[in-house]
Amino acid sequence: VLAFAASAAAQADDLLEKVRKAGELVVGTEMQFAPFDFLDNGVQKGVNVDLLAEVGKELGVKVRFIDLPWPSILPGLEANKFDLVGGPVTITRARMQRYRFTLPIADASVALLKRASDAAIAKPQDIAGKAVGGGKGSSQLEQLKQFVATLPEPAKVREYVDNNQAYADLTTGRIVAVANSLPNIAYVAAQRPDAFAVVTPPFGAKTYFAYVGRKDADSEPLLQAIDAAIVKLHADGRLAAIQKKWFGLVMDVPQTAVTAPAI
Amino acid sequence: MNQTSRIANAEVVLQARQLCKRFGAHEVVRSVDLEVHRSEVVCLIGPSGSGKSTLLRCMAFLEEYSAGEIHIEGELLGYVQNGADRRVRASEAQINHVRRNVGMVFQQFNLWPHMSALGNVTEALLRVRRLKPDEARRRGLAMLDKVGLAAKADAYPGQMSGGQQQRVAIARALAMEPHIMLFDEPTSALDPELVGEVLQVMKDLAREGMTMVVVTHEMGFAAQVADTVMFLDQGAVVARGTPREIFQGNPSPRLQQFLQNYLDRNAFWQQERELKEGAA
Amino acid sequence: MNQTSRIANAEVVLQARQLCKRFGAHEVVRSVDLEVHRSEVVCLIGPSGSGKSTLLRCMAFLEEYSAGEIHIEGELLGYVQNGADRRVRASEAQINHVRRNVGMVFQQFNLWPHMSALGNVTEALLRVRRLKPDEARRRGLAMLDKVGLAAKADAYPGQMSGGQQQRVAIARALAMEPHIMLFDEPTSALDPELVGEVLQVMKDLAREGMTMVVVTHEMGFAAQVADTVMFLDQGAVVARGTPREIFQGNPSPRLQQFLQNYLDRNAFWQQERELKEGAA
Amino acid sequence: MSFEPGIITERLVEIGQGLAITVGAWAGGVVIGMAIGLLIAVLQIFCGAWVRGLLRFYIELIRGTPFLVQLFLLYYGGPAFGLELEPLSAGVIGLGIYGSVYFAEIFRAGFMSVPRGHLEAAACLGMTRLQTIARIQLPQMLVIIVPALVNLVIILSKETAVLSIVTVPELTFVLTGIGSETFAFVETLLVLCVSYLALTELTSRLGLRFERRVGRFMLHRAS
Amino acid sequence: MTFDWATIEQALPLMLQGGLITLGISLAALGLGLVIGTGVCAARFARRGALRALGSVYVTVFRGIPLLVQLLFIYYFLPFVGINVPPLVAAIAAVSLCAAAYIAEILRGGFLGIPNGQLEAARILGFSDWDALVRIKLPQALRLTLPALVNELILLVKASSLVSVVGIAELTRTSQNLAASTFRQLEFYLMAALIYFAINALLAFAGALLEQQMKRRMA
Ligand SMILES: Nc1ncnc2c1ncn2[C@@H]1O[C@H](COP(=O)(O)OP(=O)(O)OP(=O)(O)O)[C@@H](O)[C@H]1O
Ligand SMILES: Nc1ncnc2c1ncn2[C@@H]1O[C@H](COP(=O)(O)OP(=O)(O)OP(=O)(O)O)[C@@H](O)[C@H]1O
Ligand SMILES: [Mg+2]
Ligand SMILES: [Mg+2]
Repeated sequence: VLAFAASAAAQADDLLEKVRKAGELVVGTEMQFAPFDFLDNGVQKGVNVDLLAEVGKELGVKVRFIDLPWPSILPGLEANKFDLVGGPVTITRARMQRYRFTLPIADASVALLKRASDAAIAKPQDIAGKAVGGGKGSSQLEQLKQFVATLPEPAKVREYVDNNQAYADLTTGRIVAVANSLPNIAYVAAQRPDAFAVVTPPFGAKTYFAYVGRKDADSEPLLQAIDAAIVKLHADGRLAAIQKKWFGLVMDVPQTAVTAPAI
Repeated sequence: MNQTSRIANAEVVLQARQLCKRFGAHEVVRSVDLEVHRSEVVCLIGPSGSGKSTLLRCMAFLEEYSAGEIHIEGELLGYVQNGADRRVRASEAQINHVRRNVGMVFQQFNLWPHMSALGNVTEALLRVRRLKPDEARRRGLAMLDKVGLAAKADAYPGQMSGGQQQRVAIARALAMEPHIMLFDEPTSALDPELVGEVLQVMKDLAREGMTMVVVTHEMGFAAQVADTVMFLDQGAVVARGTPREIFQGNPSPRLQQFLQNYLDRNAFWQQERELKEGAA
Repeated sequence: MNQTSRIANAEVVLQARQLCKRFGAHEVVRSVDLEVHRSEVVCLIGPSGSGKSTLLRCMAFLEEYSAGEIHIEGELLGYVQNGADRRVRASEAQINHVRRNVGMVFQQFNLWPHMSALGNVTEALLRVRRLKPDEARRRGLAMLDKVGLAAKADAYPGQMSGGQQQRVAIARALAMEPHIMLFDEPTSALDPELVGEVLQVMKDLAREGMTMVVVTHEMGFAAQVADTVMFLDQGAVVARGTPREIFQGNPSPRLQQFLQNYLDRNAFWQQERELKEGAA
Repeated sequence: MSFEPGIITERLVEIGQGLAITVGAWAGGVVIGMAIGLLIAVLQIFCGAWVRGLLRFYIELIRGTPFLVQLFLLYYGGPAFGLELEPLSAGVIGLGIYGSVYFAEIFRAGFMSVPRGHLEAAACLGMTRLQTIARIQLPQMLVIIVPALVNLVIILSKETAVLSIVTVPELTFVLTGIGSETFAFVETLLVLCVSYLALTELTSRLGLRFERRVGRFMLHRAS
Repeated sequence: MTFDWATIEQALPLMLQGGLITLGISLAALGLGLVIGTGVCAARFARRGALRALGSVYVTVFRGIPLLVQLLFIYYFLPFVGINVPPLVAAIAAVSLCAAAYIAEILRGGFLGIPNGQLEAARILGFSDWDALVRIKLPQALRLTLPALVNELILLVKASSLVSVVGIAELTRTSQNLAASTFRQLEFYLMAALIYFAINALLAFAGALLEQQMKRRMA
């Protein structure tokens, strides 16, 4: 009887209730995605920690992060291993089919990273006829491919398991540039100015980063609560402060849900 | 004579009736009849491949025999009768029960290389007889002493000569206090130098009245120790009797030929005697 | 007598001088002197561990001897002298050259299990003597025929009895037409039934005038075939002479004790003779 | 969690290419590995103490570090030491080197498993050490080491998945890629399982057949 | 390529920690793997045909399916049938089950290496099958196959790097994280290589010692 009651209760609670009861919001993320999430001597740093901490305050819960390799993060979300995907993830039509995005938190437009020493590349078009790289299965890679197709002489596109291998191969000189979202590569360049530099301006369509939840009734209340929190952060400038801290600039991102992403 | 009669009057402890063993089509033991009385020593001799080992292994039910019966101290070995003449294989437990008073010694010793001599002897006492460790140890040492190896208690098989290993194997079997001991060519794997010590232990056993069935190529041993010698050929008992009858009666041509092997090989001794006699 | 003298006059084909072999500190062969004349048969007897095998293995340079010299048909085996008394191990080629006329037969046969009997015999003819396949095959079959196994040419070692395997091993050695044959207990791993056939082959070889050095426990064979018998104990030659002198002379206590083993084991034959004599 | 086999059938060509690359890299690695491994094992027989020491160190070094790390250092670190390799060739060579030490150990064990007497018999008949290895030891040891070889070949088939970190589009890379693009995780993993199961099962069956063939003489063994 | 030792020095403690986790998981997996593997191996020698079939199916499956997939399955797909296990359990379970398949095969070789006579000796003395397995077969099989088992352990140490997919920061994952945050890949992969080498050299050495000891006893 007790067990039955318990399960019934469990069914009654939606995810928001559960999170409140548990007192913690569990977030799956990969700590190899500076500046959003990375480990500095084992201490997690980045946008997600600061931003979600604030969101947590609004919900009145702590935030616990689970560090996972990217391939197993979305499966983890579907398997209820956690409530929200950190990342963040670029909003695309395909992904909206399957997942529920929060409000955007950063600009995700694609730009190129090059070797600091490489004078041959001044603007994105200069990669024509050369080899470039991107992260397999990332939306940035898709945009890179479209962009390359528009060039007079198409560049050879290499696909990497994750961006870090691409950066490594950039230093070996096998490729001349790596395509990734502006915030990421800006941070990379800032970290190792001796090695890397950003090719401005960004190419490709305007896209945004957001967190990802499950697309079901159970999760909806939680995600709405988070959206509300983000709006609040917009209002009192906490979001802007965090962006300034990590990107060195304030990005203007829509305060309403993105319904028709550019890609 | 009196010795033989004394045994003839003792009760039968092991009996085989019309025993047959086939491997596929190949009949290896052919309706053998055999009675072993308490404290009788039976030696099985015969050419290689004649079925000596198989017969012996049937007596320990290491081989399922195909037909016939083996009774150990009155109990049927290996099968349970149900109905008139239908029988099924007995359970391991039942087999072990009937077999509890049978000990066996192998040509290849089959000591367990990862245990010391003492370990080999006490293992079964601990696992099967469930003796207390110190009790088992006591009896184990006593047995090793009996075969003259008390000093080697802590040596591993790999560190002992073949003769010593075989004596440990005998001690291991004796520790279970069997009523019947089966030996399958206990000395064939040994250097000639080492045969003597093992035969000596077996002679002592016989003298103490242990019932033994011995497959052997050591004619001297058979002659001196056996009460009954059985000559097997192609799975059948071709001749049986006292050593005297077998070795000195006028044997069947097959037995004659078999013994000839040994006569040739010991020609030197023959010559020596002739000379000595010449001198005398 | 005349037989012995004939041999004494034949040239020396194998000579060991002050031969010593140490394993670490343990001296296994102690300054052994030995001369083998063409078509002489030398038998080495002695207790287990007395160094018989080691001595023989030195003669085939399967062991590097520690001191002394071995000459085969006048050539120093295994080393090349440089300077007065400094010597270095010879090259594999040189060793094989000096050893080319030495054949060896092992206790464990050491046939190659992945080749048929014929394959075992012809392998060296093809690889070492570089004969043409059909030529090698012809000689191989001839050798197998010589040991009475022409019929088994295509059988694998695993399909043959021990005795047959050992005969193939002898054929394998003979195929290389050696001047000297070394045997290390060629029958100790065999069933008594099978010993006879191997000894027969060896007797025939001796009769044909093959020079042989044989380590054996078969006293009968030694007595009948050997020109010289050497008794080793603890690596040293304790007694040497004709079979007669060794077996029927009044031997040293150690030899006496060694021979006793065999006398006991063949008691049955002793009794038999006594009876027969009694009858006569 | 929906199940849409359609996603797989759409990308069948891509997957087929991935499988082809996996099998190719695998075969290449195995061949190279066996060759080097055999060489090492034979050198250990012939060479003096210090060469053996070097080989020993090579073995322990390669055996002691993950293939992932080795391949990463070979491909991304290579250029720093003037060693430029194409992704696929780097992958195959890396796999070969990685496998070589395990093959070497198996062969060494095999050589030792042949009774000393068999070699002495050959020596007495004047066969050279090399002839003895080729004609006496190798054929005999095969029977014994085939199961170990099969085990190792199967292990190497799994290691090919690592080649993805140097941008070789092998099966695992292609499928996980498709997975994270289309979110068809179950489907892609299923294909992955089936493919590898098929490969390994095929390998062990071939291994068994080979075992029987080289084991002819063993099967005849009386006892 | 300029090596930045300062970064590495800072990170060393973390990497060692990762090394410990790797070692721990491997040893745990070896222990469990030995137990399960022995069971599977025994099944393959069982009198019942069904048991034997079961054993060989187990080996085929767990040796055939990549460990990565096994991990993902246990951690991400079992929840859909209501089995929700924590990462560490999933990791150790998966690695053990996979290791068991290989260990079973290794042990099978060992069991075959034991002369049948020794088991007959046990039977004639009245041993139960269980006693014969535990007291006679297993100790010898372990001794005969020790080198292969050490080999397997070393493979485990390296295979365990896959458990990062269920969110355990073992050695490889740790070094990747560090590399990602400092964008100094080579340094950290080199470090990882050294630590793995140290661990495995240690294990190999321990194995060699054990082997020596056993040899000496059963010389
Ligand atoms: N397990 C078996 N399967 C098939 N045939 C067998 C088996 N065991 C023995 N044989 C055959 O049975 C016959 C008798 O074998 P057995 O070992 O009993 O002879 P033996 O008298 O002991 O010979 P030996 O004196 O050499 O020990 C032989 O022909 C042998 O080939
Ligand atoms: N490779 C070796 N290393 C160390 N000691 C050895 C070696 N080979 C033989 N010995 C020792 O040398 C001594 C003589 O051995 P050998 O085999 O020559 O005796 P044997 O007369 O042939 O004995 P058996 O009659 O049993 O064959 C023995 O004590 C043996 O332990
Ligand atoms: Mg027998
Ligand atoms: Mg010897």
